[in-house]
Amino acid sequence: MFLQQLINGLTLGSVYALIALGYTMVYGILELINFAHGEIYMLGAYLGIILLGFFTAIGLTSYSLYLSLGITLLLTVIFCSSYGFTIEKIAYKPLRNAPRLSPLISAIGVSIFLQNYVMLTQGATDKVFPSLFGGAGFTVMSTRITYLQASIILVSAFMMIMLNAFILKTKTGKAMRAVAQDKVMASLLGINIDTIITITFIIGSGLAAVAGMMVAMYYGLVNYFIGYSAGIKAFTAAVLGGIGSVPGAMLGGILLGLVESLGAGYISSEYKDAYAFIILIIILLVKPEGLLGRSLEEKI
Amino acid sequence: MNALSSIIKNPLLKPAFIALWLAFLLLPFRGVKAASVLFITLTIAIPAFKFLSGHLSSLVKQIHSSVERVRHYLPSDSRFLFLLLLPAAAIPLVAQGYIVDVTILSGIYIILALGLNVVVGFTGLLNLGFVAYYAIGAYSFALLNTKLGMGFWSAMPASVLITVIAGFLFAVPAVRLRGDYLALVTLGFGEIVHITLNNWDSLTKGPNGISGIAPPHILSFGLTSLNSFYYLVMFFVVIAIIVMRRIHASKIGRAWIALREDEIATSAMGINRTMYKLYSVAFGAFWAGLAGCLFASKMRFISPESFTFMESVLILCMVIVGGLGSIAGVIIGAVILVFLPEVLREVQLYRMLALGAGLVVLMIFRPQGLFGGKNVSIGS
Amino acid sequence: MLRLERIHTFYGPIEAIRGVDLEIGKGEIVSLIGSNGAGKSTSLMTISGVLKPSSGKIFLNDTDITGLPPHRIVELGISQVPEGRRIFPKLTVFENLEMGHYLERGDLQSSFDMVFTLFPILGERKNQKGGTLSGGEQQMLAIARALMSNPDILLLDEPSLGLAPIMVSKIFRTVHDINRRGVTVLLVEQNAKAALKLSHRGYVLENGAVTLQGNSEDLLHNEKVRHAYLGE
Amino acid sequence: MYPLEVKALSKHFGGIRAIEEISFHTKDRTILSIIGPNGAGKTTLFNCLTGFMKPTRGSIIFSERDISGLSADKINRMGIARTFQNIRLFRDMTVLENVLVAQHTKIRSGLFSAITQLPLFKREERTIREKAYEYLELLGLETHVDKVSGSMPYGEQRKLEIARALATGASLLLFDEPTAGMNPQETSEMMRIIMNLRELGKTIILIEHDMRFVMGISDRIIVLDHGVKIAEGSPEEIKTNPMVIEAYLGKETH
Repeated sequence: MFLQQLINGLTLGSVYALIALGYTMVYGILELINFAHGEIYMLGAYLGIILLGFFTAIGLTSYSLYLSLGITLLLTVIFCSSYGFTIEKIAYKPLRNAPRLSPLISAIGVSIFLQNYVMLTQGATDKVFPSLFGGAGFTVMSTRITYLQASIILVSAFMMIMLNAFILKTKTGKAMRAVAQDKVMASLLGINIDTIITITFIIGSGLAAVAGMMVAMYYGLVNYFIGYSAGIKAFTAAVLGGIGSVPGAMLGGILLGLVESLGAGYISSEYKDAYAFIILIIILLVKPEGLLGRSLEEKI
Repeated sequence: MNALSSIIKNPLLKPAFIALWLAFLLLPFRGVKAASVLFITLTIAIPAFKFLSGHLSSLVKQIHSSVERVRHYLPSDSRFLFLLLLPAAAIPLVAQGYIVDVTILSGIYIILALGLNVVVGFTGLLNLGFVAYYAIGAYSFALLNTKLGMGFWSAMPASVLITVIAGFLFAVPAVRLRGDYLALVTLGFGEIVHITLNNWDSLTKGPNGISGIAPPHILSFGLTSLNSFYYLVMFFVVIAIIVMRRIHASKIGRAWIALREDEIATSAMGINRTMYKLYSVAFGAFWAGLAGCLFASKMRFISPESFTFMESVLILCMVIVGGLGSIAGVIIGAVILVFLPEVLREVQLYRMLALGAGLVVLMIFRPQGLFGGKNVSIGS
Repeated sequence: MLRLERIHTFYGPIEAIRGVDLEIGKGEIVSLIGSNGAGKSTSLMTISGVLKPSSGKIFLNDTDITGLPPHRIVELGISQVPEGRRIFPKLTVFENLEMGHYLERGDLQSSFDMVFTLFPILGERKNQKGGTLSGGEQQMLAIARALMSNPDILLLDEPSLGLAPIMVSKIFRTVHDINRRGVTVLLVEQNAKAALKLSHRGYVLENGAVTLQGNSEDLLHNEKVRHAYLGE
Repeated sequence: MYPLEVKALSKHFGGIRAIEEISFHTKDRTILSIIGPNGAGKTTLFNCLTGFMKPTRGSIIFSERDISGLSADKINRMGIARTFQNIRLFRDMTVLENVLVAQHTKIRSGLFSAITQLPLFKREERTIREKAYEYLELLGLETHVDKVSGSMPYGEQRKLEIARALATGASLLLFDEPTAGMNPQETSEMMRIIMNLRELGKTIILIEHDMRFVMGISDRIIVLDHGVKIAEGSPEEIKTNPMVIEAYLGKETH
C-alpha cells in the first residue's frame, strides 16, 4: 500500500515538477505568476488526443504506434510552445513596465480565454485518450508499476536533466540565469532581454506540453478545466521548492505529488485537492522563500 | 534568416503573417476550414483595424466625453444623489418579473463588488478568493435558518459576524505577504472553502446543497414576492453605498488608499499598516457576508456551484471593469456584467471568452477601468 | 569618437541631466566628475541605452546611436562597468566573464588571455561564485567582464567606490593599462583628484549640466573644482 | 537631555558593515547635517533611526526612551518624521489629501462616528483640514491644494513631502537629500524653509550633497565614510578637516 502510493505520488509529482518548471523560470525572470501556464498544459493534453486521433485516422498509428506517438509529442510541444510565445507577446510584453498586478490580471484573462477557447472548439464534455498500453506493467516488491508510470517518471527525469544541463552549460542557459539575477546588467553585456524572455516562455511551454500529453495518457480523460487545478498545484510546487529556483521546482513537484498521494491514501481522498492549497498557504506564511529559495527584503 | 525577418517585418505583409500565425494556432483545434476562414478574416481585419484606429481614437475620445457628459448630468452635490433612486425604485412597477429578477441579482453583486472594492480598489490587496466570504455568509445563513430556525433578521447579523471573524482570522497571517503571493493565498483559501463545502456532507450536504431556506419577514409580513425582495435588496445597496462613501472620506478610507499608493510612506505617517490591512479585509468580508445572506434567502437554495473560482474572477472583473476604487464605477461594472450576458443570450457561449480577452485588453489599454477617473493602479 | 549633443534625460520624475555636451576622442581617458546626484551615472546609462534621452543626440563615429537598445550599443563597441559592479553573484567568475563575451565580439581565447593577464587573481578564482569575491576582486571582475566584449570605448562608473586605498590605486593603474591597449575610457568618479591625475581631460558636472571642462592639469589647479566639492 | 542620542549604532547586511559604531546626538532647535560620499551609510542610518531597518547593535534614545527596533509607525507616533531620497508621496492623492493622511493619528473618531457622521467626526475633519492649510501655507503650497500630487513639478513634490512629515506632528524631522534635483533658486528657497522650521522649534537632521547648502544651513555636521563617523563639528571645522578633504577629494594615488 505504502509503496504503491509512493509510486503513484512519484508519477504525479514528476508531472507537477515539469509544469512547475515553467512557473519558476518565468517568475525568476519576470517576477510574474504566469497564471495561464496551467492552460498550456491543458492544451498539451488536448493536442495529444487530437493529433493522435488524426494519425490514427490517416493510418499512421497502425503502421507504427511508437512513430506516431513520437510525432504527436513533437507536434504537441511545437504547438504549445507557439501558444506560450504568442501569449507572452500579446498579453505580457506590453505590460513589462506596468504595476505588478496588471500582468497577473492579464494572465488570469488569458487563462479564462484559453479554457473557453478549448471548450468552444472541442466541446464541454470529457475527451478520451485511447488506452494504448492497457494496464501492462511489472511488479517489484509486490508493488505494481505500469509501463506508463515508469515512462512518465523516466521521461520527466530525462527532461529535467536536459533542462538543468541547458541552464548550467549552454550560453543561452547562462544568459537566462544572468537575466534572472540582474536584467539591466545583462543588457549592458549585450544580452537581448526580450529574446531571453521569449526563449523562457517557449521552453516552459514545451515542458508543460509534455506533461499534458503524458497525463492525458495516464488518466485517459481530459477536460477543458484540468489546467486550472494542475496549474495551481504546480505553482504550489514551485513556491514550495523556492520560486525562481529550478532544482526547487523539481523537488517541490515531487514532494507535492507524494503528499497528495499519501494524503489521499491515509487521510482522506475527498480533500485530495485541498492538500496543495493548505501546503501553499503554510509555506507562504512560514517560509515564503521556499525550501531552496532566497529570501527577499523590502526595498526602501 | 535575415531575409526572412525582413519579409516578416515588412509592414504590408505583417498582417498576413500575424493572421497566418494565429490560423496555425487554431488549426489543430478546429481543422483546416476554420483556420483558413480565420486567416482570411484576419488578413482583411487587421489592416482594416489599423486603418480605422486613426479614426478610432476620435471615437474613443467621444466615448470619453460622453462618459464625462454622463458625469456632468449626475448631481454634483451629493445631497441630491438620492434622486437617482427614483428611477431605480420604479423598476418593479414598470418592468417584467424577469427584469426585476436580474436587477435583484445585480443588486446583490453590487454589494459584493463594493466589498471587494474596499480590499482591491481602496487598499490595493488583490484578492482572488473573495467568493469564500460570500460562501461563508450564504452557508452560515442557510444553516442557521434551516437547522436552528433563525429568521432573516437574526440569522443575517449572526452570519455576517461569522464571515467577518472568518475574514479576520484568515487575514491575520496573510496580510504580511507581498502582493502577488497574497493573491495566491487568497485563491487557495477560496478553493479550500469550496472543497470543504463540497465534501463536508454531514453539515453542507455536499454538492446537493441546502434547500428550503425561508424568505425574510418584516414583522409578520413575509417578503415572498419578487418586488418586496427587490426593495429589501435596494435598501441594503443604498446602505452599502452610503457607508462606502462615508468611510472613503474618513481617516480609515484615507489610510487604506495611502496603503495602496505607498506602504512605506504610510507607515512613515504613523499608520500601522498590518492593522489597516486587517480592517480592510474584515470590512470587505462584512459586505460579502451580507450579500451571501441576501443570495441565500433570495434563491432559497444554495450549493457549492455558486461559489467557484470563476465567481471570484467575475466579482473582480466588476471591480476592475468599472474602475478600481471608484464607487460609481464599481456599481456600473456590476450592472454591466450581470446584464450583458442576459441581454446577449445568443452569444452567451462566447461570454467567458470575451471576458478573458477583455481583461487582457483592459490591462493593456485602460488599466484603471472603464470609468476610473484617476490613474489608479494596483500594487507596486 | 563619442559625442553627446544637448542630452536631456529624466530619471524617474527628476530631469537628472539637462543639456549635457560631451566629446571623447579616440584613445583618450576622459573623467566626468561631480558630486552625488549631479547626473554622472545618468549620463553613462543614457550612452549605454538603458535610459532614453528626452531630447538630444548621441553620435558614435558620426553615426547617430540615440535611442538604440543596450544590446545594440554593446554590439557597436561601447561597454559599461556600472556603479556597484553588479556582478552576477550566483554565476562563477568564469561564467561572468563568458557573459561578457555574449555577443562574441573578437576572439574568445585572446579576450580571456587579456583579462587574466590584467587580473591574474581572477584566473585563480575562476570557478568561485561571483558573490564570494571581495569588493576589490568584484570590481576587477566587473571591469574584466566588460573587457570581454573587446570594447572600443569603456565606460567606468565609480570604480573606486567603497574600496580600500591600496585597491583604488591598483584599479586606477589597470585603467591606465587598458587605455594603453587602445581602449578609450570615460571615467566617472567622485574621487576627483585621482581621476584627473589619470585622465587626459575632464568635465565637471553640476546639477545635470557641464559647468567646467578642460585638460586635467588645468582642472586640478582650478579653484572651482575645490569649490564644487567643499563649497569653499 | 538631548532630543536624540545615538549610541554605538551598527547595521550589518550579511557580512557588509553598512554602518559601524556610530554615536552622536542632536540639540533642540538645531540643524544637523550628515554628509559623506556615496555608499557611506547615510540612508541606512536614517532607516535605522526611523524604524525601517532594525539596527544590528547599539541604541537610539529619543525623548528618554530607547526606540531602536521599534516599528516605523510607532516611531513616527513618538515624534520622528522623515522624507525619502526618492520621494514617496501618495501620488494619486491630491496635495491636501496627502497632508490629511499625515494627520491620521490626530483623529480619535473611528468607524462608527464616520458612518453616522457624528459631530465629533465633523469637527475633527474640519480641524485637520484647517491645519492642513496651515502646513501647506508654511511650505508655500497653498495654491496647489487640489492638484494631484504626482503631477506636480519635482521641487513642489519635495516641499509637499516636507509638509506631510511636518503634519504628522513630529518634533524631530529627518530629510533625505531635500534639494536633490533642484535648481539653485529652488535650493535657496528650500534653505529658507528649513531654517524657518528651526525657528518654529523643530529639530532637524538632514542628508545632503550640496555643500554650499550644507555649509550655509547647518549648526553641526557629521561626516560618514565607509559606514564610520570620521568627523563631527561646525561647518568651519569640517571645511578645514584634512580627513574630510581626503574622503571627498580623494587621496593621491601613486
